[in-house]
Amino acid sequence: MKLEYTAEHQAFREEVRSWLKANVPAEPLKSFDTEEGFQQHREWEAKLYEGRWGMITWPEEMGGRGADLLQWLIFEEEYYAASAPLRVNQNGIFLLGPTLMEYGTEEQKKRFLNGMATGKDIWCQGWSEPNAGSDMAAIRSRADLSEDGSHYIINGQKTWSTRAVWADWCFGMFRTDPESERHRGLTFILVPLDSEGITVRPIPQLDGLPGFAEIFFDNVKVPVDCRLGGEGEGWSVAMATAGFERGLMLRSPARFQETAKRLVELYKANQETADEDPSIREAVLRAYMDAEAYCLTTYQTACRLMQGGKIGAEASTNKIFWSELDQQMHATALKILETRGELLPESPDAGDVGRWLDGWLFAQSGPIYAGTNEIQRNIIAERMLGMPRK
Amino acid sequence: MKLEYTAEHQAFREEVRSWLKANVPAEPLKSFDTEEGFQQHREWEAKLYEGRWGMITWPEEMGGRGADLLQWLIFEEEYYAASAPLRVNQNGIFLLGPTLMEYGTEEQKKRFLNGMATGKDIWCQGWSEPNAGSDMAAIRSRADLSEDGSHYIINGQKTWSTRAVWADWCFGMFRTDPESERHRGLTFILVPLDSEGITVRPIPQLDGLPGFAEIFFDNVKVPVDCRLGGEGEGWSVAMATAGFERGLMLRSPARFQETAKRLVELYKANQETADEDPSIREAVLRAYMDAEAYCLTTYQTACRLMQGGKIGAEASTNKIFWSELDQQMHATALKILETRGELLPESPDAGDVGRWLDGWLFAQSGPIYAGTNEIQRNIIAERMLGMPRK
Amino acid sequence: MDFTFSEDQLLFQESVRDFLVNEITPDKIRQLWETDSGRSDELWQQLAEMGLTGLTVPEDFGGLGMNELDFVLLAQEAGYVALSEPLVNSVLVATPLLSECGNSAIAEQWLPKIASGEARAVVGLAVNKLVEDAHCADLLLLEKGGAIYAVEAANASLRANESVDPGRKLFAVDFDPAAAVCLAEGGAAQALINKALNRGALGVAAQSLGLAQRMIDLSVRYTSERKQFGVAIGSFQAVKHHMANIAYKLEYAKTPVYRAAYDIANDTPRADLSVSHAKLAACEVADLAAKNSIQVHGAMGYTWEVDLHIFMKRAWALNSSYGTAGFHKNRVAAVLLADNAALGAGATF
Amino acid sequence: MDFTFSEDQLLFQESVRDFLVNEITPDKIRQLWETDSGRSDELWQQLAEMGLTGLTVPEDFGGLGMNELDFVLLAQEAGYVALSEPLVNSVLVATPLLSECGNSAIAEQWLPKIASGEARAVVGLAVNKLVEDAHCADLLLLEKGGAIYAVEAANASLRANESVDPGRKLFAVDFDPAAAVCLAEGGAAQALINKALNRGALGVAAQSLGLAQRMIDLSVRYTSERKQFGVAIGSFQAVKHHMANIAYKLEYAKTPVYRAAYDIANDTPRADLSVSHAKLAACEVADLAAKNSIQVHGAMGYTWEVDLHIFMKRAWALNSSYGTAGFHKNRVAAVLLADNAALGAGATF
Repeated sequence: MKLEYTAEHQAFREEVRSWLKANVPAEPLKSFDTEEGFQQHREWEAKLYEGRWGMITWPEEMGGRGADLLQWLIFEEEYYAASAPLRVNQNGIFLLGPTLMEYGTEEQKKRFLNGMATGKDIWCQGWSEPNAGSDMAAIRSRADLSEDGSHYIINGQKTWSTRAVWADWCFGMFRTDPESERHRGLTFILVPLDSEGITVRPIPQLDGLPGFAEIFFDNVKVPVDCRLGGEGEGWSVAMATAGFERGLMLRSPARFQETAKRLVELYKANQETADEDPSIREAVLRAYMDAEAYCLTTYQTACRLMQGGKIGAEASTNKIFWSELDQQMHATALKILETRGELLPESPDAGDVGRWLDGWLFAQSGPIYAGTNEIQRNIIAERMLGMPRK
Repeated sequence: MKLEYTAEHQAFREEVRSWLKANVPAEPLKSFDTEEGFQQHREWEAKLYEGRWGMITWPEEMGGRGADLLQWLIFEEEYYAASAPLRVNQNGIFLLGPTLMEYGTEEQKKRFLNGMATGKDIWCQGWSEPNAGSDMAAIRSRADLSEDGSHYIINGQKTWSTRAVWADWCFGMFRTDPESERHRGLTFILVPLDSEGITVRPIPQLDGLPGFAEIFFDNVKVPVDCRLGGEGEGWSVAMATAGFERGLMLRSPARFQETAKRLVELYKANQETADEDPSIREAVLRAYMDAEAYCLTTYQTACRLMQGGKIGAEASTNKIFWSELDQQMHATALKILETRGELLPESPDAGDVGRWLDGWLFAQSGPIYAGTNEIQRNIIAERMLGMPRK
Repeated sequence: MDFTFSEDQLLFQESVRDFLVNEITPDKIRQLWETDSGRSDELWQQLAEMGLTGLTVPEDFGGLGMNELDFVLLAQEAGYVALSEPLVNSVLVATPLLSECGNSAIAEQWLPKIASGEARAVVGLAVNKLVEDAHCADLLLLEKGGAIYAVEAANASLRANESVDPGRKLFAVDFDPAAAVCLAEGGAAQALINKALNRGALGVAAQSLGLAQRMIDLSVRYTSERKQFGVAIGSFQAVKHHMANIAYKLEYAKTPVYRAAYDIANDTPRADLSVSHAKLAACEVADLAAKNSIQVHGAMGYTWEVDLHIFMKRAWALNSSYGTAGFHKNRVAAVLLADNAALGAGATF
Repeated sequence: MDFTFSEDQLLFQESVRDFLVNEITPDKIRQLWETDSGRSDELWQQLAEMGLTGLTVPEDFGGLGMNELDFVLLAQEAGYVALSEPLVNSVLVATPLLSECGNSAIAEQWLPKIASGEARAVVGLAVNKLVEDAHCADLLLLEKGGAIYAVEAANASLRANESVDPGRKLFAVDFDPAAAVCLAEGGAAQALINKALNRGALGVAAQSLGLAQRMIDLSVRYTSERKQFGVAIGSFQAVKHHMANIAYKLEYAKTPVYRAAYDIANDTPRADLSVSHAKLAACEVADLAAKNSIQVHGAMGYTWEVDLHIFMKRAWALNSSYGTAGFHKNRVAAVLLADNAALGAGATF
């Protein structure tokens, strides 16, 4: 065990920091759940790509830096500390990208990875269906191979597709064997969202913005070379993606540590009134420690993976921990803000409310998406502890 | 709504108070989980009976005062405020007593109620069996009617029988129809514990004292006039008992309000160190309010019952509320006591620890016995909220 | 000693509930969100016709002459439908303040109009910083520098703020004391302000009970219908227990709220304590109801389309209104930690 | 940057675990409860032979010359079996204190005997009020009036206290400073005392991790075997979630404990903070493990007969040892609320 950064790490951190200092927009971008903000974020992705900071863990030949997980964590720390924009293409670069590298043909890699990296193609995912939320194996949307074998004809409906409203491509699973059940007979297919027969219906989220959408497929033709992996092998391809999703990449400790830091500052600035409610001080201390613990455990996992270990139940323990932490921190901030906590930040009398309310609304999704925390607890009990399934 | 006591109530309160003041032993009795303490408590029951304070809600002709529920609550308030001894015969007077009055023959009432009231016969219950804890309908102990119909022959085993070690009688359910399943074919029978064939094996509880026991029945002969209600009707008789058990009688708000009061006093006496941990002040405030709320809701229920209402889901909501409150209060007290919290009160350096540790150990049983809190939550969800069973 | 409501009180609750549930549907709420004022004169007139706007107006002024205890169950129903019209604050805060302020001219001028539904009065206390529904008020009763002023709408300048709850309309209000009537100053004002705060907190508490109940009802229905893994998700024990946890805590929040209503109506010495307990307990259960309800709704609960958010946001927004949790905890602590505090068994009533 | 243990450290943990699990069975623990001292010389000798008693004794004095980081996993295993021999405090607190106290005569006299298992040393800090295992110590290192004294057993008078945990032996200790060696006073003593407190707290934290794991293991086994309503109760979602809640929190208590061990071993400036975080997190998860484990054990968990209580009571008893939660929260708060505190992303290491 050695809990110190190497000189190389320090130098890398400096490099990230100075690039971000020079490039992070002074004015925060608009929400990428608005059309204008989406465009702004797409441009930011392009700028990141130019600096080779778009996906540093990708190989150099794909525009990355072949960074290891520790460098990734350092990058993220600097990224969040600099309040750099959120990643509008996170589904592409973090989920589909690594999956493509593992399962894609050479041609597919060439075709898709660059557009993804540059922000030209923004990807959304097509996992859930109206009756297949936590139960992904209940997918019913069909992809039928044409008689000549040249394309699939897709029919059905996907839902909860984040940022699908202005995205360019969708990746997801479709049932290619109509006789099949559960996780057999599913195929992983990449679909251009401007295809004929596609209707995207925005779903307004808690803040009223169309953060996700339903996607309807009505005889949508997709060339067979848009299939990732073999026909009927969608489940194992998807599981690789889900593994990444639930892993550490999307839930950087840095994000929660910066929130904890802002919470401590908010508490200090309002300590006199906040201390009327002893649960606030308690919650602030806990938030700081939990964010630290999340960072420590992530570093431990990263080191373990770098030494050849595999992701185990961390996917589920992490999910519960960060999502509850995030909710808790935002709830505490709103308490500290007292009556101004309910105000939208643009309100003239909102004062120092910052983005806490937005963050609070967003934090509501944490315990729900990517497998509810109830599902995660089942997984921990059954797979990690070996408790009886039925 | 009128939240004031009548002059009559006030007078009654005064009467209780002065009797208790004159009669409650100056020295606390020993634990009734010891043989000596059991005897002391039996004598206390006799003294209560002499003063007609043993079971004030019983009719006057049975040694009670025909008190209504409000008087009962007032009595309990004074009883706990005076730190009067716990009731060693609570299973008899609160559970079996009312059931006997409802289901017993005149002869049975005459035979059993007086001995119960005077403390001559201390009762324990025989509900649970090794494989029928929360699932009472899984009872397997058998009572076979003799050929001449004069007595039952009981075989089997009961467990978790509180205070059975020195008790005189046991009441419980036995399977009289060997072909029957679940809650059919069960019969409610009263069994003298000095019968031949009975073995009582003490079970030491967390504090090491034999607070409950297993009872083994090996061809135990019990006269048929010890049956309460009809043969095979045990379930409905028992349910009446369970209703009382889970009702308000055994869990007086007074008990928790006195604990909350002592907790506030402990906090005040140790405030400087206690305030290092903000969760303590929070917990103390909460304890007081929750104990108040428990009192308020109990008064509301009592008033509703006196106006002809029926006990509904209160049985389950109460159970969860008081048992969690009790645990919480004791946990907080032990935190306030810091390192001396782990000491047995007789220890020379225990200082002001009082009975908090004993209370903490006892509080562990709250969420478990008389139907675990998980079972109670199921009941609330299914019966009160109408959620689907499966 | 009788801790139950009268037949009349329960019947009134029932008829108000029937009216509100039929009129203030989620669809109607969404329609009102789209309007400028977010308020409906027609609805206000209907409430007036039922006697609600004049419930606490003395009979001499055309009201029903009832009290806070008569209204508490109705405030609960207003919470159940997330009513946005300023009824609860009008009945519980503005009307009693007008009645008790000692300025009979103002009272005589406004109370009959309030009872008839012709005029609306709102109260702005410093503790709330902003004033709810100032835009639809004819009369504003405003705390400023420790005094209370009656300000006619024309003399108040409003600056609109937006709440997370689209049904709430909040305004910073400015006025020239010279163009207003000072109703009370000094100790008299402090006493009135404290009463107004208690009544407002009672209103928040009662509405929170209704909100919690509504979220339970929506969630139970949703989870009984929604299937996953081949069964209704409401049959999963984790989902049941999320709901049971709200339900049992709600039972222990109701009685403190009812006691607080009684204590205010009867001006008992324990009213501050009762109100603080009531508000803490009721807001906490509404908070829990929001948390657990969105969780059992899954992704649906995170949308604008499903009705749940109407009630969640109201619960969140009301939480700090009329005194934060910290404020009320402090009031409870002051009583508990006082020398010779009357605590323990027998000290409740 | 490497946040993993070495092969050697993991192998040592494994062999110690095997030994402890085989030797310190619940039956053995119950036997020891019945003895006067509650301690076993034979067991101590076995621990010595494995090198454990001398683990932190410098090699020059016959020890292994290892540090707190080498020991933390072993302390966790000691917690797993609820070891009552004073190993953890000897290795983590007494030995380093002797090594660092600056009195080489005392160190030379005692350290070899500690390494060989011939002698036992215990430490009594004011924060703990009572001294653990004073009855089986040959040497007592005692804080008194801000100074630290080395007291031979013959010069100490003991008054026994009883803990809820029959495996813990606690004593009020009196001694005449004139018949003792003063090891340090003033600032030097304060520094030693703070280090001893940190090391003791680390020991408590590490043991708490082991205790939590043991309670999970016992509960998972019990609920997998025990049937109700025709199925193993471990198949109920409520039971699963009780266990999952311990398990996921345990993962986030381990790394703070390991960091604390590293920070003490490397004497980093953040050691106070790391230790306080570690102890808070680990004690909290052990507390939760006790609460949820007794619940899923049902009435069985409430008995003396089932093994669970051995571990529950140890967890409860250790909770306030080497600084209460309040003490450690205060230390964390002092860092967080300081001007220019280094917080946020990138500030951890």
